[in-house]
Amino acid sequence: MMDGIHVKTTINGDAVEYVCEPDETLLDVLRDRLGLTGTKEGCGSGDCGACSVTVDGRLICSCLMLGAEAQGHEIATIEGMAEGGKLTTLQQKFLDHAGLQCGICTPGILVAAEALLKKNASPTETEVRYWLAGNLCRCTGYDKIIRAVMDAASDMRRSA
Amino acid sequence: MAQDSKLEARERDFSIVGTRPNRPDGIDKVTGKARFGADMAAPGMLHGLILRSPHAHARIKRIDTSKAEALQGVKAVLTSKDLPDLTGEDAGLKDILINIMARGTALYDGHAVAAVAATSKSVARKALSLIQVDYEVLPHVTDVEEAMKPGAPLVRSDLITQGVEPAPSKPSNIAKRHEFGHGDVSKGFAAADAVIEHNFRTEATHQGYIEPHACLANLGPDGLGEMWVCTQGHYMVRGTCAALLGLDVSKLRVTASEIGGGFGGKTTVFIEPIALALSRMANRPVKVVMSREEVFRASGPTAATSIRVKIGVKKDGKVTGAEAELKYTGGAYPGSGVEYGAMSAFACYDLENVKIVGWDVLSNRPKLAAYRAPSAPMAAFAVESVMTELASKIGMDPIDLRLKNAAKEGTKAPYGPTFNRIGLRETLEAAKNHPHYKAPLTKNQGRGVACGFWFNFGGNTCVSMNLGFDGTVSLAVGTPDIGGSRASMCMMAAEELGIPYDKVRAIVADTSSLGHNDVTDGSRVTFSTGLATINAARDAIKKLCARAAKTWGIPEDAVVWEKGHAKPAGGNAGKFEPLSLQQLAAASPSTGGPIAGHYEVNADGAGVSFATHMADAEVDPETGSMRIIRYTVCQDAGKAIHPSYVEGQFQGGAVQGIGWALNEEYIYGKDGRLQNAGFLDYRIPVASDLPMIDTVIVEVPNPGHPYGVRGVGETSIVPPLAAVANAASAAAGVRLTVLPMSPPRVLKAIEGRAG
Amino acid sequence: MARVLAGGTDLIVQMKSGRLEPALVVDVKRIPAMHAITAEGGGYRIGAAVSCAALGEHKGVKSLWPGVVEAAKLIGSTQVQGRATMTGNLCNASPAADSVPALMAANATVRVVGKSGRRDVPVADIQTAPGKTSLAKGELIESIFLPARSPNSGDAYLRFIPRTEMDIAVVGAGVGLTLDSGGTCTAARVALCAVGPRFILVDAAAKALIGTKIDAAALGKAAAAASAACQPIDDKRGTKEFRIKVAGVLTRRAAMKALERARGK
Amino acid sequence: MGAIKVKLGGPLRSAAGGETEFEVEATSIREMLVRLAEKYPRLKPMLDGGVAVAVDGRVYRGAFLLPISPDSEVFLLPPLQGG
Repeated sequence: MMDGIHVKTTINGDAVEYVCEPDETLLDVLRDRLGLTGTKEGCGSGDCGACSVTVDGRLICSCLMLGAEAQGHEIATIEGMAEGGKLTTLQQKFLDHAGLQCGICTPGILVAAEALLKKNASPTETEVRYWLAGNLCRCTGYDKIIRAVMDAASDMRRSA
Repeated sequence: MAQDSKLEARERDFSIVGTRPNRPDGIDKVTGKARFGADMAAPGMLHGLILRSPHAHARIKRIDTSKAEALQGVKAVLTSKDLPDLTGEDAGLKDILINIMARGTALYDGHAVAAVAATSKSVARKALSLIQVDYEVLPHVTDVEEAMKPGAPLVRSDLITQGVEPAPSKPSNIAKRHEFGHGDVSKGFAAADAVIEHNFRTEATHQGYIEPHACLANLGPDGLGEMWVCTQGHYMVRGTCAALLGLDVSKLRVTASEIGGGFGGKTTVFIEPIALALSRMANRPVKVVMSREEVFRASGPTAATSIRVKIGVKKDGKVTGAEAELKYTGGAYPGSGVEYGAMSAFACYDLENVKIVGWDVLSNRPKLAAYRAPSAPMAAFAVESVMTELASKIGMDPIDLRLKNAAKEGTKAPYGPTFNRIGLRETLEAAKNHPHYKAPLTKNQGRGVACGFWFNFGGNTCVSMNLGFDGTVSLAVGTPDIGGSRASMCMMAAEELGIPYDKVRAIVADTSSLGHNDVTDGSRVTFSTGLATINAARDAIKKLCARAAKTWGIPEDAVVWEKGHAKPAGGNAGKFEPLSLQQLAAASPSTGGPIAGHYEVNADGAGVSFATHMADAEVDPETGSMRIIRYTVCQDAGKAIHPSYVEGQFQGGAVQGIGWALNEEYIYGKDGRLQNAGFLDYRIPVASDLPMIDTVIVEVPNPGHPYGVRGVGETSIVPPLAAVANAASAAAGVRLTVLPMSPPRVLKAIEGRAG
Repeated sequence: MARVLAGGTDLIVQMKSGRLEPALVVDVKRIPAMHAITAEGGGYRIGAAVSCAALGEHKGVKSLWPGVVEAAKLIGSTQVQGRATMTGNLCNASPAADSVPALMAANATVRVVGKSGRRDVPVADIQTAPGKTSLAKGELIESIFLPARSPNSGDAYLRFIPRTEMDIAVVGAGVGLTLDSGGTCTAARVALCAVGPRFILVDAAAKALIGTKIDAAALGKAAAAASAACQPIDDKRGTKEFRIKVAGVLTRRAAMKALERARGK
Repeated sequence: MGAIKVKLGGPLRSAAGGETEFEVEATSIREMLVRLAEKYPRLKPMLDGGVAVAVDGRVYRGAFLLPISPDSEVFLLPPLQGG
């Protein structure tokens, strides 16, 4: 066995320390060591987006990053999204539009969609579809997800 | 008795049914709190991993696990010798046993051969690499037509074809012959003005649920066990694991986790008995989670098929004869489900002369599991392609041709029985009247229409409803909620009780807390769990009325239930202020104790369902690339309880069908190994591939359900293969008969088209 | 065996699948210079750790070599672009790497650093076979250099995939063009991916364009030359026959797009 | 008690040598299945393997105590599966 690596990082605004194996992914660290199981594993190869998180604001797949790489960075996961227990507009719109069926892809899609709306407050349907192309959903056919994101964007523009 | 047969669908004003409230599990699912299969841990938990055959067919000469056993941190190593055969005469269970761990022969690439449990994932991985397996590679076959040929490599050495008289004397890969139909097809074809016959092929596809199979199992030396499983049926998991491991059913408590998609693929077991057996060996909890690669190689994809369809029509569009021969292979085990393809193939049509023959064929592929209306989409692809060709041959509108022959109440279905009230015609008319059908198309675009049918069913269902002293209601159901069924159940309970939706909370109870429930499959939950919920509510209402009667000192039958209140039935019953559910619940300790409602049934009368889909496709004629640019689903839901989730089922099924039609396929190499065991090359549709999916909910009530519900989950995947094929064929100017219609196939067909 | 970790989108997958068990992983992202995009001689030097997403946000590179940026932006999903780098795409040495034909069409070079110092190498010389590079033991790529662009030049990259996103290229074609003031092509580079064990710089296709106004006839000749240069295999992603045909189609389309850009449209 | 006409589909039909209709005396689904197996032993293995029974267009997978009468339309089908 290789020696563990000691990592200090920030997750959802909180200082976090852990020891991980050198080849352990950030996804495994989040889920197995830190109990942050809202981030899901659907493929482990960057093809499904269920493990989406942001690192320093940049959207990534946590299955494609080593836990050791998190040193000194700021990680945000689904668990940090509803600040103070209040759902974000985006989360609420997913409920209102029935933008989920089984819900396994939902955390990843919310993290990805939030990253989009921070970058582009008025995305077109096509832009939303291409941005979310890396987030597989097998239940919904995407229709209600796209509607939820578009509607959230529209509400957020109005209240901005 | 079929108690529900007395219940009649009736027109009524619903106050909650038909609205779109937020689902009770919604907040947990948008905040990451919901716990799915892999999200659970236990004290002292070990990690289990499974070693799988790299060969399509091989004799296992020897397995040496000694090095793995010696590795520090390894707590259990399991091979088939640790799983004695307790299946007795149960051939189906025996096949499951063989499938979860190869017994002497690996039957497909990915077949489990050994398993380990260790203190960490990395130790478990290391242990797997230390297990030495000596294989003798055997000849294999993966193609259905090849597997049927005399002299094909035998997948199982002792398989004698059933359903053929006289019974063959030699084994083959053909498990069963099925035949359905009525009338005389040769007479039918003789009377036709136009006859078209085509051969079709479809490759195996996978349900593609995003959550890999996962379970956490704990079994002590006293035979008491607990499991946490992502499954469509935790009672099924309990029963199967208990039977395979020789346990008492009631000593095994199985909890269904939130489930990240199933679509039929989680209606059986793969890793669950292994996790339980490892736990028994190690005397510690063991968690097993499949990798995505394992999901593709070793769970249950669909059949791969070869289908011939021949249909004859009169000039006026009346079908005079219809015939199909279906060959399905569902892996190295009997049970390709070809009979459902055969039964459903022509079920949309009222036919005098129809004959369908189905062949169940074995090959060196993983053991098939159900996938949403199992086996029907491929048959519909073939039949609906020929129907559209016939329409253009006789110069008739494709919807009109279907309307001319559409099955209706009183039609004798090709699989035997006579249909009750059904809604096919209504879906066809909805499609014909939809603006989509009249929208103009441009160059390289084509439109396709197709119909689809699915049986739906009910099954064993048990529901319990408990009233809190504060008048809120907890509802325990035993059917895992895949797509929002807890919301529908709360709606039906609230509707029946006459209380607000948010006063009811539904949970999926574990196997020790509620009686047996069949698997969430066959589009049965809104129908049968809904039916049981309504009746459990009626049972509770009866008790509430009795308490009111007791309170008022009048006979029980002098009390009625209206809008959440017990009331005297009329002037003669006496004059009393109505008592609300809340008041009755609060008073219940002093009127006889807690109030609960129950219902148990083996539900029948699910009501078949039909759909008509329309697709517009656009082809790039230089590359064969095909895009779906518009899509509309018209389906009979009987009665939509929560319309958003009904639409969601329509849309999800349609898009799975689009994927099946265009890009999804199991690709086997010459060595019989699966070449695309990942989401990179098993190409399910991504958001940018698709347009919005329009829906029309048709409501022709099912007489077998108190609210008229028909199952909606499965039918939506039946028409899209054909609807897309018809659209794509129109766009490409050539009939496409092989799925998926991947760009190389389409380009080749375009270049080969006549003229 | 040591491995360089840039974006990790290939390396970590290979490690997890057990295909690769490096004894040492060197994270070059910890070297600040590796993250820089710097203007140099009218072109840009792009650090080896610059993610495709960061590259896509750089207005200068985007306007100078739009074909390169569009190729980089095709690698995987939004999430993958948040980590993946062009240098990693090149060093992973898959012959289907999207960014490489675009870099070849742009005549890009890489700066290799090792024990014996630094050397600049044409992008085309890095990948030698599937999974193999010309880098010596102890060498790594420090940066990619996109040169200055001649006036009236344009580049484009197109790839074919079965879906609209998320697939590996079945065929890819990068084209770079330069026109004179009269609109005649004076220089051209055409590069293909996923049609052979190595990337293919198709000189014959370039020659078919040079000296023409890039009319239909020239485009047809370039397409035919591209098809003729292919040495593809049949695999799960496409057939030989399909790849050969589509290589021609994409070469023509990419050339038309590059032409539009060269004309300033 | 009257004679029930039972029609067969699927492999049952082939196992019955192509015969599609049988008559048995029965008053319930269960009785009908028992009589059918007694009268036509070669059907027994498949009947034991599980069947669905359609009575007057409604498919029953379990409720085998359901009364049936000579004017009922009775069809034996393979057991249904779903996704």
